[in-house]
Amino acid sequence: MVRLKSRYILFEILFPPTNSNVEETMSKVDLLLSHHRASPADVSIKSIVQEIRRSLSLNLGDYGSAKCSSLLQVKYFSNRTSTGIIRCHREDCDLVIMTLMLMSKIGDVGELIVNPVKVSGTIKKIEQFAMRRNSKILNLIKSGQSSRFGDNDFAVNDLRNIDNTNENEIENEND
Amino acid sequence: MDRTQTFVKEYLFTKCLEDAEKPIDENRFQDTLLLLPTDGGLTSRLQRQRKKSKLNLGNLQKTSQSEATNEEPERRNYQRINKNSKVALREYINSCKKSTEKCLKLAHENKISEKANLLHYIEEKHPTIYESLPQYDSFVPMYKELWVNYIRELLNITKNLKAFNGSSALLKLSMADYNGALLRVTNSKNKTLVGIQGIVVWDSQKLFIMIVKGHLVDQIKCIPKKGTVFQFEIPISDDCDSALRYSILGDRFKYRSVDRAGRKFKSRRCDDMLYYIQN
Amino acid sequence: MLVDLNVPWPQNSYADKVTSQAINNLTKTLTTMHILGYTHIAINFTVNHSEKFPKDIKMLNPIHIKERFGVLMANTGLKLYSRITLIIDDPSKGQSLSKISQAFDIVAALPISEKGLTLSTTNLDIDLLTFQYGSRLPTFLKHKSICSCVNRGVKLEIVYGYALRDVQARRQFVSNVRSVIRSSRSRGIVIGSGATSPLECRNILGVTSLIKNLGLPSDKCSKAMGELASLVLLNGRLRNKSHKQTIVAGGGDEGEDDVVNDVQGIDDIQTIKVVKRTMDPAQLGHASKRHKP
Amino acid sequence: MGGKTFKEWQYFKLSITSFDEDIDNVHVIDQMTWRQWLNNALKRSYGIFGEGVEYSFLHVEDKLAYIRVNHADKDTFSSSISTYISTDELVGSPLTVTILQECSSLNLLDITDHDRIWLKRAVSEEEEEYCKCT
Repeated sequence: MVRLKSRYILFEILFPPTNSNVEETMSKVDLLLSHHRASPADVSIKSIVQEIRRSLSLNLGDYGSAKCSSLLQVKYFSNRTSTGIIRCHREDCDLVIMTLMLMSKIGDVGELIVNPVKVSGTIKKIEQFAMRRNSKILNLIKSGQSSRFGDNDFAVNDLRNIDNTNENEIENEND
Repeated sequence: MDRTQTFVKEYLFTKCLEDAEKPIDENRFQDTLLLLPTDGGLTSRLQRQRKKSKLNLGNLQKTSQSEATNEEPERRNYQRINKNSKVALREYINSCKKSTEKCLKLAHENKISEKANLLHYIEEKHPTIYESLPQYDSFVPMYKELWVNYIRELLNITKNLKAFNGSSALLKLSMADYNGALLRVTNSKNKTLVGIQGIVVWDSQKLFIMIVKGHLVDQIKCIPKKGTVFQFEIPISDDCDSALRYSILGDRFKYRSVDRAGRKFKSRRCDDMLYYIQN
Repeated sequence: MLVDLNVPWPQNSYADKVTSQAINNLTKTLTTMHILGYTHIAINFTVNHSEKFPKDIKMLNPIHIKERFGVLMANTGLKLYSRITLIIDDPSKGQSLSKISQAFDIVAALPISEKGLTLSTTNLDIDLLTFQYGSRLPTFLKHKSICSCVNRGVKLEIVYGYALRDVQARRQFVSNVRSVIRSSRSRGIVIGSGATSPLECRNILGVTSLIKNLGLPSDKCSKAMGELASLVLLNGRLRNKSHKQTIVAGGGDEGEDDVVNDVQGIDDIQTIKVVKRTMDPAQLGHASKRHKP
Repeated sequence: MGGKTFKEWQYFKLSITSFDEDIDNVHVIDQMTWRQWLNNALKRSYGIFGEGVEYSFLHVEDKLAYIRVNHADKDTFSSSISTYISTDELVGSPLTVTILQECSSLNLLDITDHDRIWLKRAVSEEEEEYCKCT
């Protein structure tokens, strides 16, 4: 019997510095730090799920929201690193990513971008990827303090990073 | 229907007529292409002739006279000159290739690893091979004195570059003659070509025939223009070491320099040049 | 190589002034774009075709990239290009493109009338055709004009910034994008952000899922942001930096040296690249070992 | 040249009723009401992305309408209109639409003879649009 096929989406909440002004001389690391911040307290699993449902019904109407929210759970969300994992059906993981993208606020926290990073079939792989990615960001921040390094090797969500050929590159980097 | 017409114009008319548009303007060129024997069997006669007599540089004059007599003498146009020189060029390239292969085999047999004593050895033992072996150093002055001065004077490059007008230089360069230029392949669809550098011996419609300075022996290489980018540098003056660097996009360079002068390039979609940006 | 072709320049015409606050906002948007993984960004100056353009070339391009964003480019390794979008309403009044296209890297047309659309799809020498996705399309888009324009090499741009602004614009955006995809038979489609503030930037995964839902097949979606967009850049840069795409100024072996990626190397006014001599005839000429990509 | 013929449009023949004779013949449904009804139907079941579905009216006659929809969205269109009953704010009583016929080419549409004129115009416009580039 074919078991229930589901997809796990790793997403991240970025807080771009809209009010504080960004001088040009900020190095790459400060830019990275300025975007990743711990999310405020009232952004929680409950408020995220509620916001996703609201955005689903607004954008996709009855049929779309019913189809998606049959299996839509935020499995994990940590305020400190403001990353989370959503589980959804294999067919409508595109719809969920689209609603994530179309969301501009969660509850009443306005200034944020919900940024889907990775989609994968099992939660284990997502966790491993999340750990690798965080460790990569940490090394960059540590090494970044001193030297200036290649331009887009640090951009953690760039195209190369998404396809899995890059995974082993990160892997052998860490072991 | 119009695809075939541009193909015919591009490959047929540019070869045998000064002005490729002429037949089309006088609409002598019907839509339905009647496949008649084009030149009254000349190529087939040529084929037979090649098999009969071994043609080399020496007796080229003799055969052209004999041919001219039994044909109508007034065929002065491009076609007649073109036929002989094409044969001669092909002979030259093949002989160079054969001789470099023989040299490499000889070098391999007697385990010579130095270029100097290989040449020395060949000179004594096999004068015939040595005679048809291409020498890179004989071409260097062609590049150093001839081509660089020609280009520098063409673009009137002076010491200070302030008055130098870039876009007119590009225009002139697209019409310049590249025989004798030092070109290096920087990017290409066929990745094995990248890095080859040589002096252009003959710039034909679809390829650059270059002589490349080899480790053991110099080689004649025919680098296809399609899908390759060549780079060349024009030193501002002999002593100072700064130079202007330009690159040639081979795909758009498929016409011989004499044709390029008049030809106006219409702007085309550059989807086929994606290899140029993606390394 | 992730390309975003549309980050709007805060100025609407040559007359109005550019406040430093707006420049700061633009810098913030560019940094957010960089964090999300974009490597090549074109700053888009939208102006009316029938407006009076300043006479000399230097005044034509108000986005002085080197002075304003030089440090940013050095720090983050972003590659910035200048782009002009001409709003074409009544084709009779606009003037010739040749002078304008010398000052900018990419030239785009934004027709807002039937006549404007026919003009820009037939004989304008542009790289990009874009529309106002927030409001109604000028006319019902026909295959004939759109497909002929795509065959000519002009790409169609979808700006997803309109979808994020408000519900009414999103509704218009959806129907406009659907008709654009239908009429171009999902060929030659490029996606730009049009992000006026850092909040409107999205990463490639989000954008591809949005456009996939609107009907574009998924392989074309991923190509739209990477491959086709870089072709638009190449086409635009070749128009200025080369003579009819035959001889190009600049060039070199490493990855950064072709005409698109070499942003600083090629001097803009004189279109030449002065470089230390590397090629001398005495060098050996065999192919270099292929370094692993 | 394209292998499978590229079907561009899907044609629907719809009829609107309120299952109540006297209300039916009192009200004349014009194109504006049709458009309003269809928009609500799409909005209710498919939200904003549903409303974006591109459709245009070939011909509207009181209770009958011929509609042309983009081929890719024909399923969403048919599923949304067949599951929607409008509230009574439009005409004073709930209205439902039944799909009389759905086909992918114009000439299959069964039409009464006096519809010839607009059909011929639609066919000619279709030919001219479709023949050029595949």
